[in-house]
Amino acid sequence: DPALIYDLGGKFDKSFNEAAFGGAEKWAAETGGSYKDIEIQSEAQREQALRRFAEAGFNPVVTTGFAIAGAIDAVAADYPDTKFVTIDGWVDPAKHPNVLSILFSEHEGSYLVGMMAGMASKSGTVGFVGGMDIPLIRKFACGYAQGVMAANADAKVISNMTGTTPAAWNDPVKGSELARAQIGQGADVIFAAAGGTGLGVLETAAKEDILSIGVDSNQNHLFPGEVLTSMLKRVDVAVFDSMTQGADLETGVKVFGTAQDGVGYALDDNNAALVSDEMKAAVDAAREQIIAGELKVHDYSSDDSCPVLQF
Amino acid sequence: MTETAAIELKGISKAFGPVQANKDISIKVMPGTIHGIIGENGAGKSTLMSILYGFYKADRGEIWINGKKTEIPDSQAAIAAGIGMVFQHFKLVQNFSVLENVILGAEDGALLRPSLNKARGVLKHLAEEYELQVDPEALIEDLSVGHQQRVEILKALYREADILILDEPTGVLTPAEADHLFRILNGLREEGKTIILITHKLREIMEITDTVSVMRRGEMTATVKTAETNPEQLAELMVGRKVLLQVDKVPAKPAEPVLEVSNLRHIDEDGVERLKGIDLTVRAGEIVGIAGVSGNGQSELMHVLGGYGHATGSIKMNGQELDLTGKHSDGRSRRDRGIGHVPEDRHHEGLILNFSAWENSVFGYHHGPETGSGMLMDIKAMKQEAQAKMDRFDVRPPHPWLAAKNFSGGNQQKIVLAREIERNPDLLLIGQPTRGVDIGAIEFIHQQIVQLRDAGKAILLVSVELDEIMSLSDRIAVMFDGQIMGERLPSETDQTELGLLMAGVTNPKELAHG
Amino acid sequence: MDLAVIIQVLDSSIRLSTPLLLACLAGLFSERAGIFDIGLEGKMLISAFASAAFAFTTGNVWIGLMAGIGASLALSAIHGLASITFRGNQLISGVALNFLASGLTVLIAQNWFKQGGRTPTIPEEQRFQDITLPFADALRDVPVFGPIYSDLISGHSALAYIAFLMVPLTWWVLFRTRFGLRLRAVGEAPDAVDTAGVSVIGLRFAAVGTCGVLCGIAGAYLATSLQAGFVKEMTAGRGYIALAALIFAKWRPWYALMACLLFGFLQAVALRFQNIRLGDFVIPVQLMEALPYILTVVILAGFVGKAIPPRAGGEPYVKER
Amino acid sequence: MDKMPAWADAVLVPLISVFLAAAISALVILSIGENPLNAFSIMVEGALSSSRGIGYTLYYATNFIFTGLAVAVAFHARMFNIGGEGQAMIGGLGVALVCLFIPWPHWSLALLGATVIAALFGAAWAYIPAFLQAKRGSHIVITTIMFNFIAFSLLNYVLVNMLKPQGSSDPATARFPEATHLPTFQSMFSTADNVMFRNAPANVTFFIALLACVAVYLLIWRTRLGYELRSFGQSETAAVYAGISPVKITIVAMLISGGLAGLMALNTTMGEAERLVLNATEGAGFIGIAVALMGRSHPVGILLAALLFGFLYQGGTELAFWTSIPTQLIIVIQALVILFTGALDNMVRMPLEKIFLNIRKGDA
Ligand SMILES: Nc1ncnc2c1ncn2[C@@H]1O[C@H](COP(=O)(O)OP(=O)(O)OP(=O)(O)O)[C@@H](O)[C@H]1O
Ligand SMILES: Nc1ncnc2c1ncn2[C@@H]1O[C@H](COP(=O)(O)OP(=O)(O)OP(=O)(O)O)[C@@H](O)[C@H]1O
Ligand SMILES: [Mg+2]
Ligand SMILES: [Mg+2]
Repeated sequence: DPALIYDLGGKFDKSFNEAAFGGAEKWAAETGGSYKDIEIQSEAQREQALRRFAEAGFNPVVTTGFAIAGAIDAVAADYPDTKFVTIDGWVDPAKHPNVLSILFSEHEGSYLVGMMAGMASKSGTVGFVGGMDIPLIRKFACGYAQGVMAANADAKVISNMTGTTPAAWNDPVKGSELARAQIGQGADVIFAAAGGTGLGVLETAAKEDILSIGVDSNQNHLFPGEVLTSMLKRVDVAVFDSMTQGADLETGVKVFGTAQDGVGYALDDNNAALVSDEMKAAVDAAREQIIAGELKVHDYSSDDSCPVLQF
Repeated sequence: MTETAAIELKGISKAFGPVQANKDISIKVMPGTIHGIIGENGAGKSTLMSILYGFYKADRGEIWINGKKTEIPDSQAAIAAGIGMVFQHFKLVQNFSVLENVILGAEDGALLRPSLNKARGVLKHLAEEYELQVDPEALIEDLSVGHQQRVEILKALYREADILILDEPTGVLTPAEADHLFRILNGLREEGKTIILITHKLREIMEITDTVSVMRRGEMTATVKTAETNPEQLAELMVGRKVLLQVDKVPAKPAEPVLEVSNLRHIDEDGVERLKGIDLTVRAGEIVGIAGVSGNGQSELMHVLGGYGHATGSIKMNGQELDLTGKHSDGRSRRDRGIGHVPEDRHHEGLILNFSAWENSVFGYHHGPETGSGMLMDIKAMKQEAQAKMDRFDVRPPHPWLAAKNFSGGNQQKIVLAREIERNPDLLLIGQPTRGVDIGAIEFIHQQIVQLRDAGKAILLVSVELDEIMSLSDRIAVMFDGQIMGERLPSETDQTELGLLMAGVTNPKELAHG
Repeated sequence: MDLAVIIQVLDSSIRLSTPLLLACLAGLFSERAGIFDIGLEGKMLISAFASAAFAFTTGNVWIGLMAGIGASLALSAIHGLASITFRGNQLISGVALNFLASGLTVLIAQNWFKQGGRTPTIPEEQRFQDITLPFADALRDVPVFGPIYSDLISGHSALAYIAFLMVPLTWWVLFRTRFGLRLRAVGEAPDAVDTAGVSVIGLRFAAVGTCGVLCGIAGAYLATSLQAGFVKEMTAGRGYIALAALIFAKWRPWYALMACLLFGFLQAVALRFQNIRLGDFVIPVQLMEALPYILTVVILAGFVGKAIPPRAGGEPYVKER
Repeated sequence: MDKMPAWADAVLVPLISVFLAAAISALVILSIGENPLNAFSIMVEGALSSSRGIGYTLYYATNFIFTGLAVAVAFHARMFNIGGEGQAMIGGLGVALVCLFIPWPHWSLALLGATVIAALFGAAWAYIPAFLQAKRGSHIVITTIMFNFIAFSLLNYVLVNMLKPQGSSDPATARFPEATHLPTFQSMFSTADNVMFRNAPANVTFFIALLACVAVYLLIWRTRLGYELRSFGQSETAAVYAGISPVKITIVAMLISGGLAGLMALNTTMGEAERLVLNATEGAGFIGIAVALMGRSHPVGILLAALLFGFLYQGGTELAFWTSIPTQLIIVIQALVILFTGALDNMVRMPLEKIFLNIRKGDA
């Protein structure tokens, strides 16, 4: 059986980990199989959980979050027969042939929703609310800003982080205030990449009648007709695929980019009215260009800097 | 006599865990009288009164008020039965006004204003009737102890108490304040109120009570009419042996000066000048007593000498200047220079109540040889040393491991005294050595002080007890408003003259003439 | 900086201050009576959950509020039992209750709603609505006063107005009523209260209960007024900040208002003015994030003298000789 | 003269309290439809029955010993140091700097250096609140709370903008060099044919924690400084009378407290993660408060309380592995244990005292 280890945010963070859970549930429902999962509570538990599951014979052991990569690096060699999957983390494939690293091109997905934000904005000012200030979130912000600029070169992007403690992922009240502050500065579309804090952003945007953009999972349904779109990060697909392949999992490094449909934007009944044909056409064109390699979106984590945004 | 007693206690017993504080106590107090209770520290006086006031519940026994059996499960019931109590440690809210303290628990209605207005009127009336003047708007923490006590009495009277219990009311009062209190008590007696007075001072018993009961080790050993007894007999009943009520000492042989203070000035935290140029000398082999109404700078003088309080001027110890403001103006440096200090307030300064006796017996000297010379303190030696000191000073119970808070006031005082005297200081500062201490212990403490003097040491004594000053001192300095008003020899002065000096009158004769 | 921005920041300050203020006043009642309470956080949290859960399931936000208050009161009762009845350590009890709330909320939420320790989103009409004060729209165009009245003072939820009205009310109760006199007395000198024939235990339970009610309102404000439901740990340390504000305010109602507004203002400023550019140098977001805390320390060190807590605070009442 | 024999107070009361907490926990477990006995046996088995489980239990306990001692030392001087979390965090920063930038020849030297720096960094972080309390009367509870937040921001800045290896999205330092890796229990206690403590994170830091217990014991009860510290904690006026400087004692007590909190980083950062991560303290600073209070601020009590919490942490993890009991249940159990042993202990003690008194009366 496969096993799934969630990152510190917990199984139901309404975005990243929850998407993983969704993928696993889907797998279980479709195959009738069963899997084991656990939510990490502390740093030391990462390695413990990996070992426990490997020893108990679970295969593959799928993990979410970049933070566990270090533990996999330490553990993988001890269990050569077990396949480990790290979603968002990177483990050297030369060193550990039994590890699959799945990386998402969040910057590309963010670029796409950034374009939509740029086009949807009437004021020419759009916002970004991040959770805790970590490089991953900066990657989101940077891709988003590039997308906005692509749609409207004169646009202004206001980027804010909620805080520096883990509480920044779970403070919707602050999310609300940040949204209001950005609205006050003219923003009329706000992208929230901030876990539970993002709910506050979406809520306030809905209340103040401006548009918001969800993250990771499709969050369009949370405030129907008020959420412009969601930046999809198909963690669920990654988990589903890994579990489906089972013990025969192909290892190495896999990039879930635009081409693989690993990242994208959400379109459904809830936001159909908000997305104009023109917008859709433009975004889809950009998507094609990215896939074709004609358009390169700068990745913050490649050099820890962003050409269009300063942190 | 067939008159019904105001209070009658029948067979009251009370134990605190294994300690039997009251054993089968019976007592009768007639209305309109003052009944004294005396007894050694820990005899059970306060416990008995607390039971009467519903603060504690007796294990056994009955309480009869005005001929009716009365259950007193809590203070509310006691108040309802017309009982008021002035505790030894006042039960006042320090940062409340007098009025607020008086109405607390006796408010009329949910809003304060009407109660306060009513109380203001009643207090005015009571003040006139019983000489109980206090500023109703003043905060308790700004009042002198004497005035705080008046507030306690006012509280009881405001609740229309007919029976008033006072537990060691004069322990912290100046003589003038004590006199005033007795005038108040007399006034109350004339009004027909019944008063129970607990005290360690036989003079007070003789002066004001109608009847007196003696307690010993939880039992009531005797009840006599005051008119039919005398101090010596009471003392013997109390302690169980003959007690010397007069200090027994030979004339002093003062030698070279040990302490020389000149032009000493001290300004406190609030910016008030508390010492206004003190000049004072204490020689080896003499006891200098400082008399004065408390609050006139005696405490501050002791603090500055003892090393906590910055000052200007000069203090010389054995001819050498002491540091008054710098690094070496702390208690530790003073001790290093041979100054021992029995502070006025043993509970807050002299002892750490939660520390064991052996830990307390090195307090302040913990850097000294008593604690050994190694990195770690030598606990075994400290315990042995403490045991020896406790034996020599007859501390009861003689258990070094017992926490200081578990000793009675007199024995706590002995622990402090033992610590400071056994250090063999050149100069001993000693404040209120017998406050709240029973006569058996007073006798012992006085003996120790005199012995130290006879060993050629200098002693500076501060006490609000004029009797104590008069009988112990070889020379008396009177302080008033931060200054020394004058020095007298005990043989050449009397309480009246000292009293006038304490009131700031430098030349009594002048007063007499004009 | 124009008036609109100032008003936005102040408006934000008010919203951020409100839960702090409620919790701070809650703590004030408790600590004035001599019961220290570091469990403000937990009480707010459990109330946030209970109010959201009940507002969602019943569709009535007032029932939600009552449920929140009830849950908070339940924790108060445990705190009272531990620290008043059984004379336990008040700090430990508070710490334990914070843990308890943190665990229980998610556990129950998961059990009831199966949404991962969250409550479902409460629809707009089942939440506390922002109240538009009379003439708010008419007066908006009056210079200066207009925006202040219609954008700053108007447009908050009933609970926010309750919070601010609690300040004079608290002052009045504490300093003008019998209950207040006794409550303050029991925090300063419980023996004086006891010997005056008033029950120390009863008074302290009343104070702890009041604390529970106010924390309950604070939690409900977070989950059913500011937000549209409960998210785990959504109080995000506000209980501790409220505690700091209480000490800052030296346990006085009007100072508490000032302290909470200050904290709220500092947070609002930090949120509003991120990424400030000084020439080439961008002030790091981390510095802005820490700014409210740094300023608090500076103010504390520079301007606020020694804060003296109620004298009997933190100590269980044991009859003494 | 006491109402109850000392052993009853020291052993019986906590035991019954823990039992009560367990009973209520069992009810909670029942109410979410699981078997409490089964849960309990999983916890015991996972935390205590194998050397590996014990290794984890001891690892967590190590953290709690340090933070518990930190809180206790301040407590003895009547100060409430809520800042253990921040002090440990800054201590971790010190450890990281030392491990990353000094080429240590051997782990023992690295450990020595890291110990000194961790303590110094932790102490330094406690210094400002201490100084402000001593000199300006700023309440230490507020300032230490504030310093926790500030520490988080500082650490975040340093990790994200300075120490993070380029290209890594993890706000953490690079892995420390091999020479700084501490011996784990596995490497210390395994023999050729018998592997003990396999892969458990418990490491040599545990012994430093034990040493710290002894050192704190000696400090508090045997040294003159400890004597002064306790005196000051009991009565400031008395301390001044005895020539003890309040300013000095306040600052020294907080420095020691902060230093102890800082030492916690040795275990998590150098011993376990072998790099500095953002969330290395994981609330152990706050658990330390509970541990110190439950342990009555005595090193032996703290050791026992820390072991109990280590057991709860590890047992709780095992529970999460093998049942579908949500991890939050563990938090609830912890809360109940703290509540019953720490705050409701008189509920047990009062009736016990009565019983003992009656037995004695019967004897007499
Ligand atoms: N609350 C208490 N708990 C335990 N023991 C107590 C308590 N109160 C009094 N005792 C003990 O009961 C005995 C009688 O104490 P009590 O205070 O009644 O004496 P007292 O006669 O008032 O002494 P003093 O003259 O010093 O005021 C003493 O041994 C005392 O230690
Ligand atoms: N801080 C103090 N320092 C010195 N004497 C004090 C102090 N407070 C009170 N006293 C006096 O000391 C006397 C002894 O009381 P203390 O409380 O020290 O011990 P106790 O006699 O055992 O107490 P209790 O009578 O309450 O049992 C009292 O008469 C009181 O007036
Ligand atoms: Mg007494
Ligand atoms: Mg006494």
